[in-house]
Amino acid sequence: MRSYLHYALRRFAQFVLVVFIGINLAYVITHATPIDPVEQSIAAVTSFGNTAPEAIAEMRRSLQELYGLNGGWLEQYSTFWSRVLRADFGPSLSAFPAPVSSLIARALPWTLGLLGFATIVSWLLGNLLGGLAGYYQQNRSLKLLGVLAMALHPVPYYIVALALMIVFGFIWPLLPITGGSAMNLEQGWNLPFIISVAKHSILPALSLILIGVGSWFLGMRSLVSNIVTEDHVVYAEIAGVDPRRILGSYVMRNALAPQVTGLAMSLGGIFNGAVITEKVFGYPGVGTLLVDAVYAGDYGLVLGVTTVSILGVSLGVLLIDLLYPLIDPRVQVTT
Amino acid sequence: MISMRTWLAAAAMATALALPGALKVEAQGIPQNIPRKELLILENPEGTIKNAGWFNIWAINAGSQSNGLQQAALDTLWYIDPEKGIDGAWDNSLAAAKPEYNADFTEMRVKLRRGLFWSDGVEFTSADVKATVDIQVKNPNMRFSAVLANNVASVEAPDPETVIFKLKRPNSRFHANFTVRWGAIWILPKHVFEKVEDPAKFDFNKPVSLSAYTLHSFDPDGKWYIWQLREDWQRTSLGRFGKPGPKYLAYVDPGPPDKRVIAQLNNELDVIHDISPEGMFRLARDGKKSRGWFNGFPYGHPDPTLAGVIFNTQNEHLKNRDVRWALTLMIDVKAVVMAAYRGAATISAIAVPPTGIHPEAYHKPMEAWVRDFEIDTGKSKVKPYDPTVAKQITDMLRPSMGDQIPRDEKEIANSFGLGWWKQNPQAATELLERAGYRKQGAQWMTPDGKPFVLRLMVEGDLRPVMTRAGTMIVQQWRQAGIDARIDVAQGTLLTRRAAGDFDSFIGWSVETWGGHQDLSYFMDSWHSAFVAEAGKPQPLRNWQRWTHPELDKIIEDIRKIDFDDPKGVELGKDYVKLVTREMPLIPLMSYNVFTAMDHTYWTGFPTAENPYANPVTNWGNSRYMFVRLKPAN
Amino acid sequence: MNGAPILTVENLKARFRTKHFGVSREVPAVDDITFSIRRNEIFGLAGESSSGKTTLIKTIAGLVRPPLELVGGRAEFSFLPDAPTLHQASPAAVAKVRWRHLSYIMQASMNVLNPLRRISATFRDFALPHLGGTAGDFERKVTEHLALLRLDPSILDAYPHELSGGMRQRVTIALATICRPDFIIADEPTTALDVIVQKDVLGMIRSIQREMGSSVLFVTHDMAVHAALTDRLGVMYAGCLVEEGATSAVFARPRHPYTRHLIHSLPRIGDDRQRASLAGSPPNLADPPPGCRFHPRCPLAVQRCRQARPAMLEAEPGHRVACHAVEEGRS
Amino acid sequence: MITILRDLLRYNGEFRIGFALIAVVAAMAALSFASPYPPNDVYVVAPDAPPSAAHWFGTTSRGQDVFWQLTIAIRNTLGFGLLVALLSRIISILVGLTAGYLGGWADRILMAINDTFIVLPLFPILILFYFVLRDSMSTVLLACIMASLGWAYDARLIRSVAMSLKQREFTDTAIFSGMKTREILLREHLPYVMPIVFSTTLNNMNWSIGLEVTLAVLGFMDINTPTIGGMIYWANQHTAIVAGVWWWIAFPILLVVMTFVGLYLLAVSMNAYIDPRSRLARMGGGRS
Repeated sequence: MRSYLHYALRRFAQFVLVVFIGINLAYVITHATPIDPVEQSIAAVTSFGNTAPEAIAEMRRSLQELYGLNGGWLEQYSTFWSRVLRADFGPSLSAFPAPVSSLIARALPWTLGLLGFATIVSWLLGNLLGGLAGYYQQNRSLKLLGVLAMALHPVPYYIVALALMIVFGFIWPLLPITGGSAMNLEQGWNLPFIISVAKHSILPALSLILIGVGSWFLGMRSLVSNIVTEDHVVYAEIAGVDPRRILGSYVMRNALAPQVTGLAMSLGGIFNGAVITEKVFGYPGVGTLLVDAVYAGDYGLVLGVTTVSILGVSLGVLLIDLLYPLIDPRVQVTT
Repeated sequence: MISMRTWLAAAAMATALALPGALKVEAQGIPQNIPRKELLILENPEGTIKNAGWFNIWAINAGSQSNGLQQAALDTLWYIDPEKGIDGAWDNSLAAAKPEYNADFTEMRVKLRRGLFWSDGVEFTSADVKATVDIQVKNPNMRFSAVLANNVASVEAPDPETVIFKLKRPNSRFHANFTVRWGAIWILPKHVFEKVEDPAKFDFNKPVSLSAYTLHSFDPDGKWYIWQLREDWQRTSLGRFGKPGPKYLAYVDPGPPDKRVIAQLNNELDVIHDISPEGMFRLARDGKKSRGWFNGFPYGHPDPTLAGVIFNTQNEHLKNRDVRWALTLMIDVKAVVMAAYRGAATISAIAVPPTGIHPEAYHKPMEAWVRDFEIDTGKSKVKPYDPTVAKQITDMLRPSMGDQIPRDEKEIANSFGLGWWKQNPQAATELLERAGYRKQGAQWMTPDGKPFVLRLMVEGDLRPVMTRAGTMIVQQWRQAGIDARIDVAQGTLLTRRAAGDFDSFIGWSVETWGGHQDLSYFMDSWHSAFVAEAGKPQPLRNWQRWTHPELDKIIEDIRKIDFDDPKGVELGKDYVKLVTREMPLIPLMSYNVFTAMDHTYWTGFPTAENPYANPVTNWGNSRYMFVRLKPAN
Repeated sequence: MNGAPILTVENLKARFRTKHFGVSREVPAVDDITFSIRRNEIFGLAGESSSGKTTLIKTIAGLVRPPLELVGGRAEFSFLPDAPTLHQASPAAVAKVRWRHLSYIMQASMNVLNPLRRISATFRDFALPHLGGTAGDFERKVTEHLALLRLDPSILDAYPHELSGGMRQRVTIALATICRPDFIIADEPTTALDVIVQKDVLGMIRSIQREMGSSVLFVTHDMAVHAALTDRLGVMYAGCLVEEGATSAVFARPRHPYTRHLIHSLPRIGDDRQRASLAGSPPNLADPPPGCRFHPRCPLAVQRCRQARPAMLEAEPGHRVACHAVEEGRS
Repeated sequence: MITILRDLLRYNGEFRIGFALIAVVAAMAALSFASPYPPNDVYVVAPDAPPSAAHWFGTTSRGQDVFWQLTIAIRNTLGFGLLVALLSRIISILVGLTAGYLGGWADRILMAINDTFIVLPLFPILILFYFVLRDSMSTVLLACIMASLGWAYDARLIRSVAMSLKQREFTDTAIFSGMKTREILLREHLPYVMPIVFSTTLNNMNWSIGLEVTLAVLGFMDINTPTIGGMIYWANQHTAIVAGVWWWIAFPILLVVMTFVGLYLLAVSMNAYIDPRSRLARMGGGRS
């Protein structure tokens, strides 16, 4: 137990470092820009109507407070952090005066659902098939799968999403290609809505899964083909242990440990994929929100989504790290 | 081996389960649980609305501007149709008559209609109009606060049907603020807003409607809004024209242009706000009952908006009229029109949109002046106008488009415009040289010896057609020896044009009523009093930040004459001559909107043959089409 | 000793075939080997590393998978009479036999226990299908067996990485003997252990073998271990069996020059003579020398040795050797 | 080097396919120098023509020849990938070698930072960069930004190689002979690390090209420079899919997928070649 605590503390420290570096990066990038977010906001707001000079002055004052541009460098920096910690990124420009945090809160469940489902399915499926392919190396259909995985895995998410959209949206229009659910359905735990969400998620999820499965498949296959030659597997075979048990508890499970680490390492990359996939399919998650915020020049929203994605991804990684000892009891001692 | 088969089967099952009923699904892009025959589906061109539950349009920039509110629920005193209108371009909506000014235009008196009711059953009265002014003046951060505070000294409502505006200064065009052209100052419900502590932070959800529809439901993720016809639609201003056809209106985000085309081909989107020309061609070809404003080429509805190259005249290089004219003479407008609209554009050589009643009021009467217009480059004198450009464009189109391209000169003028400035590299060179620029090899150098770099800002895929025009112009400038670059600003174009953070951009600063010859709608804001210093935000709409004493004189003169005074047109012509000489912006063409209407479920849409309204989905004016729509059989 | 052989190996041949970047290679690692093992005896298999010992026992144990392939011959167990080798028997039959009749203590036993499973789980995986009974019965049996080997039952809750090397090896022996098998293959079980632990483990193997009456095929390159433990001894060189006989007889009178070298290179107390070291190194099995494979290093080699493979002949009753010199009486 | 190439070509199917794909792609890029059309100009040929003898891959709605436009686009895209890969190699070699060689606290700190960059979602950060830099975001600047974000994964690989090198005898010899750390790393260790550097270069190119395409398609790139992503961007602008101008989308996608798969296969086969197991098998001494 103590060693687990030690391990957990170390992982937590790494998490804090990721968040610290990531969010500082965001801070530096946004503050190194020649653009003045306040003037930008004022320009955006006034571009829709004749606004009196007094009104502009008033607006400038309140925006300067909101963006924490008052005071010295240190004060600005600490205001920024206190805002991040309170998840308060001020009002969105493109949806003024709705707070950025409420927009993100609305989009986040969509992304979590899509990303979580696609990641879990592709991880499980890829590892299952890859494990089988590594174990039954002569099987033809598994070999074919390997070739497919090799051809699909290096292709970027956008291309796969676009191809899926063309095939299933235009050429062979089976599935909805835009939105998160059908119109005029009550959002909530009712069957028509859930079915509709599932239908709308198929193509975005599929584009994430197709690529994901490929990469897990290839990784698992090579891991397994190494593990089957390891002594404990050979030994279990000699012992006449049930082959299914060997495949499950001796080969797959042992190969899973590095794949869990791999999952943690690639979470950021998968999130990148989700951003673009959401945009292609008009899925109402944070990816679409981010791209639209850039198009709309919504400073607070871009910063907010970036910060939340850094936090979210690092939290996901932390969670995986903390669960990792369940898969591999050795880490408590060795790290 | 057997066990491996089991594994594979399990994996296959898992895959199949991940695609529930994949094989039986159809693309279901229409609202559920509403009979399709009672539903009109329109595109909300703003796309996905981020704070979907916000309906307080009087708060700055908040919520959607075209989620249906503008056509289904809002109303104000007057409307001017960009086309002919149902009963003339001018419509007294909440007002019973045209505005009455006193002699020196410092007071405006309005008579209101009676018997109109808000959707919650409260009667509409002059108190609502007064509250609209008072609340926005009292809360300076609201949408129309500034314009009202600047103009209105006080507003009185002596009886339920009379409103008297006392103005701070003479202003013969004050009523324009309450006259819908796209939008205007909408009337707010006093009985709702008077209970609200901070009206700028009030979301107005669910909105109380003054027009024929009320909110039925909306997507918290901002992808769709559904409005339902009021039981008491007769107690609204639209009731005068009979019962609106559609019982339900859905304003939806159908996605990017290609998805819009697919949606209409599947009869899931009755009115597309705008698409690319290629998308329009596809719809015209494959959509059995889809059509645009024109039944054939050039399809699009010409908005009373002049698309052009807007110069930042505070820019070092662009201060100089010779440089601006040189840049104009480097352009071959035929190539621009082909690139942008594939020829489907209405060109204009002068800074007035070639649409609505303007060709009759300005373009045709001034054709002779334009032909004789002369530029002195210092080395030579040229008459830059080429009256045959529109005809040349039709000649270019005819081989591929065939008989849908008109041959009749009148028809050509109607859909393609008249002439434009002829591309003249020689004159351009002479003008630039007079301005102190020198050509070094193929590259123009500025007077201080640096390469002449010029950025042209475009919106990217938010406005594909304008982006293409910009790309073509940049190419022509580059070929003429200027280091021209395209600058894709996406949505930040609005911000940057206001901030003056550009060299030049493709867009518009000339917007007119369309159905009325008065130019003050845009011109009044061009007065030098409103021009911001470099680096400060420029208020609507003088984006070129251009000032001229003669212009100020014209504007001041217009303020002193009545809206319908024929002298207005003469002053307008003076404006055209001045702007032609000075070229603060290069006029290109009308902003043609490829609004595609599917006649499968509804008939009676406004078209070029029956121009009673503008069909674009984001204009408040387009509400008039609801009363003319009939279910198709 | 009761005479019926529990394992009969006849003309067994196996080879490795590999192909990497176009370089293909055939390595005849088990080349025509014949011998047998009787019930209740410990048979030692000696030879330098990469002389084919491990491959031979893998082939005997039916662990033939690419790149290793069976070429011919048989290795028949008396408890599985109709199959020429385990490799060719039906998987169901093999599964029944394994661990119940045939168990294995592996080389590098540090790594033979699944690092991610508790010891108790490994016991269950390996032995439960053979022993059957309720979970309680099984647990009792395991505990009793551990007690027999003087192991603390608390190790069942441990993960392998929590145990020392020697402890892991003892656990492996307990695991290999829990089903009281007829035949145990032990491949270098003590190599990685320090001398004291090694002695302890050898004693453990000896006592459990005596207790259960099993046969053991004990493989090690360490001749001292053979001397101390085994009843009979086979010596391998470059994939071939070169000498086989009772351990005492072989040690008393090693016939093959290679055996002689192995035995003489053992350190002896009080003997500080300079021992003659063997010239050269073991041959590359991918390209073995013709004739007797030992001839390049053999002090007695003559022309015939370079051309013809010597046959395995009985030099004395129960003591066979493959050497032209012995055959000709030169040795 | 040539013999390695020959061996790989002769005996490794994956390498052969990868090599063929990349050869085609590289040939396309090389052809750009022979293009009859200026790469940035539009409406130089009749628009919307389907593939024909005159225009092999058809023409775009912008009046560009798809084939020749592709040649310059793939050249710029490959160039971009190479630039990112080369720049990021510098960082990953530096970090990997230093961490692996020094070990201890230096290693822990470097790896903590390294892991941070592995975990961070880079796409939002890149978008943030674009957002604040806007049109000052040139291709070269983007390459520099991506290089400074995309080195971490490979630094870890290089570190593990460096750690194993540290155990070897020649390192001790070098230390005893008085070489400085920098010299040891550069003269003794770098040559051993080069093969893995080479294969990570290929993977890194895939990564950066993938991001470039994605950013360009969204319009978050300098669209004055033709690239593969830029071509798809313009095709989307002209709704090429619904307009039926499929060749404008299909050929760039085909070519870029060839690039991805080709680079990936080269990296994989390169790795198999470097892998000690297979090397051992090649050199003989297959253990029994």
